[in-house]
Amino acid sequence: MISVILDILSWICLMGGSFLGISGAVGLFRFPDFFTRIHASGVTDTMCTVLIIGGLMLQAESWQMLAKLLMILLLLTYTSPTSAHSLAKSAIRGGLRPTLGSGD
Amino acid sequence: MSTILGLYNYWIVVLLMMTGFYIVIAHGNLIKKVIGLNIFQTSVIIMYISMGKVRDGAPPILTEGVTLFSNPLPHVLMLTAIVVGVATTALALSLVVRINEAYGSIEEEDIHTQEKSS
Amino acid sequence: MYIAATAAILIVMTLAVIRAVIGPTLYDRILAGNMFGTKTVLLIAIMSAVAGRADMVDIALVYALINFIGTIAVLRYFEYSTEEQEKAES
Amino acid sequence: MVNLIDIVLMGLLLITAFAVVRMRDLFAIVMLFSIYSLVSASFFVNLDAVDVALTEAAVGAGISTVLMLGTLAMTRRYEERRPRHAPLLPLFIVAVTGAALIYGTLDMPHFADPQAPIHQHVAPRYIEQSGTEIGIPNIVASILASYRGFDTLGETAVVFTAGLGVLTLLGRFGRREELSDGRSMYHDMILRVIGKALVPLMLLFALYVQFHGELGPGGGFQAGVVAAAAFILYSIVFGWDRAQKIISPFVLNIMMASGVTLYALVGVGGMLLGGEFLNYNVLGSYPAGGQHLGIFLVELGVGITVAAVMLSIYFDFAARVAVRKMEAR
Repeated sequence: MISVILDILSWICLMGGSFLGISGAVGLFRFPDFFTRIHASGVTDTMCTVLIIGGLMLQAESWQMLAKLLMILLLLTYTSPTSAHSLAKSAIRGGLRPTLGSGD
Repeated sequence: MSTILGLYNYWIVVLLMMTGFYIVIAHGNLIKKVIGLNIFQTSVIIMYISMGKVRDGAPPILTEGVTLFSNPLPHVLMLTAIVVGVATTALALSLVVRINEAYGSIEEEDIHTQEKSS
Repeated sequence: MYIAATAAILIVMTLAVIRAVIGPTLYDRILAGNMFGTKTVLLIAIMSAVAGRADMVDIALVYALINFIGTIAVLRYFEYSTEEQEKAES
Repeated sequence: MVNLIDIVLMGLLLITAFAVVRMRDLFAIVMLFSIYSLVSASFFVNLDAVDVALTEAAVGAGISTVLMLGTLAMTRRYEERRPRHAPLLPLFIVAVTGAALIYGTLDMPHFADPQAPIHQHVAPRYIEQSGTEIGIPNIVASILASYRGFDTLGETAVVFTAGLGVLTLLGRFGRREELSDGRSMYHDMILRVIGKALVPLMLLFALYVQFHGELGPGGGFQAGVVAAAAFILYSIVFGWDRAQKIISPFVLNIMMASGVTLYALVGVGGMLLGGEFLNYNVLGSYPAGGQHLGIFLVELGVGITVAAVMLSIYFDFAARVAVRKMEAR
C-alpha cells in the first residue's frame, strides 16, 4: 500500500519536474531577449530540480542514496539562483538592457 | 541496422576527431588550435570508453550479486589521460601567453610576418 | 517512469545546446551553459537511480559543486576583458 | 535506455564541435567547450566509466575552463583573421583521413559486444582476482594504484613536470604583497555568502573522494582536482591576493614535490622490505593489508601533487593577469 502511494507520488513529482524543465527550455529557446530568457530558465530551473530530485528521493532504496540526493538538492537550490543572480547583474553592468514594449 | 547501431559510436568519434584535426590545421588562432587539440583528445577518450562497455555490465566496483562488469582497463588509462591532458593544456596555454607577450599577437600569420621582417 | 523523465531532460539539453550555439550575446550562452549543467546533474542522478547505486550520485554531487565555479569564472574574466577593451578604446 | 542516451549525447557532442569550428568569439568557444565536456562526462556515466566521469567533471568543467578564460583575459577576445585561403586543402586532408578511419571501423567489434577481443585477455584476470589479491571493491582504483602502479608514478611525474613548466614560463612575481587583482567579486554580497559556504563543503568533499576512492568512484587524481577547484572558487570570489595568504606559493612548491616523492618512497620502501619496486604485499603483515596501506599512501601522494600542481598553475595565471592589470592602471 505504502509503496503504491510512494510510486504515485514520485510519478507526479518526476512528471511535474519534466514538464517544468521542458517549459523552461522552450522559454530559453523561444523568448526574444536575454532578460525574458533568464526569467524563464531561472524560475523553472530550481523548481524542476526540487521536483525531480524529490521524486528520486521517494524511490531511494538506501539511506546513503537519500542523504546524497538531499545534499544535491540543497546545493542546487543555493547555487543555481546565485548564478542566475550574478549573471543578470553582470549583464546589466555589461550594458545589456531589457527591450521594453511600446508601453500601452 | 545492427551495423549502424553497433558502429555509431565509432563513426561519431571519427567525425569529432576530424573536426578537431581540421581546427588544428586550418585555423591560425593559437587558442583555437589548443581547443581543437582538446576536442581531438576527448574523442580518443570517448573511443576507449566505448570499447570498454559490455552490454548489461555494471560499473567496475565489486558489489554483491553483480558478476558482469564493464572493462576497467580503458577506464584506468583514460582517467590518467584526462589529468595529464589538462596539465599539458595548461602548459600550451602558458606558451600562448608568452607568445602574445613577445609578438603582440596570437595569430599564426602575424607571427610569421614578424619573424620574416626581423 | 524514469525513461520519460530522461527523455524530457534530453530534450531540455538539446534546446539548451541550440541556444548556446545561436547566441546571440555571450550572456545567453552562459545562461544556456548553466542550465545545461543543472540538467546534467539531474540526468546523472536519474541514471544512478536506475542503476540503484548510491556511489554514482557522487558524480552528480561533483557537478553541482563545479558547475557553479564555471559560471562565476566566466562572468569574472568577461568583466576583466570588457574593462580592458573599454580602456583601450577610450 | 543506454542506447537512447548514447545516441542523443553523441549528437549533442557533434553539434557543439561543429559550432566551435564556425565561431570566432573565443569566449563563446570556451563556453561551448565547457558544455562539450559536460556532455562527454554524462556519456562516461552512461557507459559505466564512473571514475572517468568524476575526473572529467572536475577537470573539464572546472579547471580547464578557468585556465582558458585566464588566457583569454591576457590575450584578446576574437579570432581576428579568417582562415588564410579557401580551406580546400585542409578539408581534403581531413576528408581522406576520416574516410580511411571509417573504413577501418568496419572491422571493429560492435559496440558493447561481450565477445570483443578487448574483454578476453587482461581485464578478466583483474576483475576475477583483484577482490582477493588487493582486497578493495573499486577495481579501477586497484589497477590504477597497484597493478599499474609504475605507470601511474610516471603520470604523476608528468603532471609535476607540467606544473614546473608553467612555473618557469609564467613565473610568480617577487613583491606579491603589492599586487592585487583590483575589483574582485567581493562587493557582491550574495556571491560572498554562498562562496563562503561552498568552499569548506568542497574541501570536505575532496577529502571524501580521496579516502572513499577505494570503495566507490574516486581517488587521488579526482580529489586533488576538486580540492584545487575549492581554492580557485575562493580566489575568484575573494580575490587572488587573499587566497595567497591562506596557501602561500612556497608551501605549494613543497607540496608539488612531496607528493611524487611520497609515491616513489612507497616503492623504495617495498624494495627495502624485500619485495620489488612498488610491490605493496611486503608492506603489511599479510599481503592484502600491505596492499591496503600501499594504495592509501600512493593515492595520498597523487592527491597532494595533483592538488598542488593545479592550484599552482592557476596562481601563475592569476598572477600574470594581476600584473597586466597593474600595468594598465
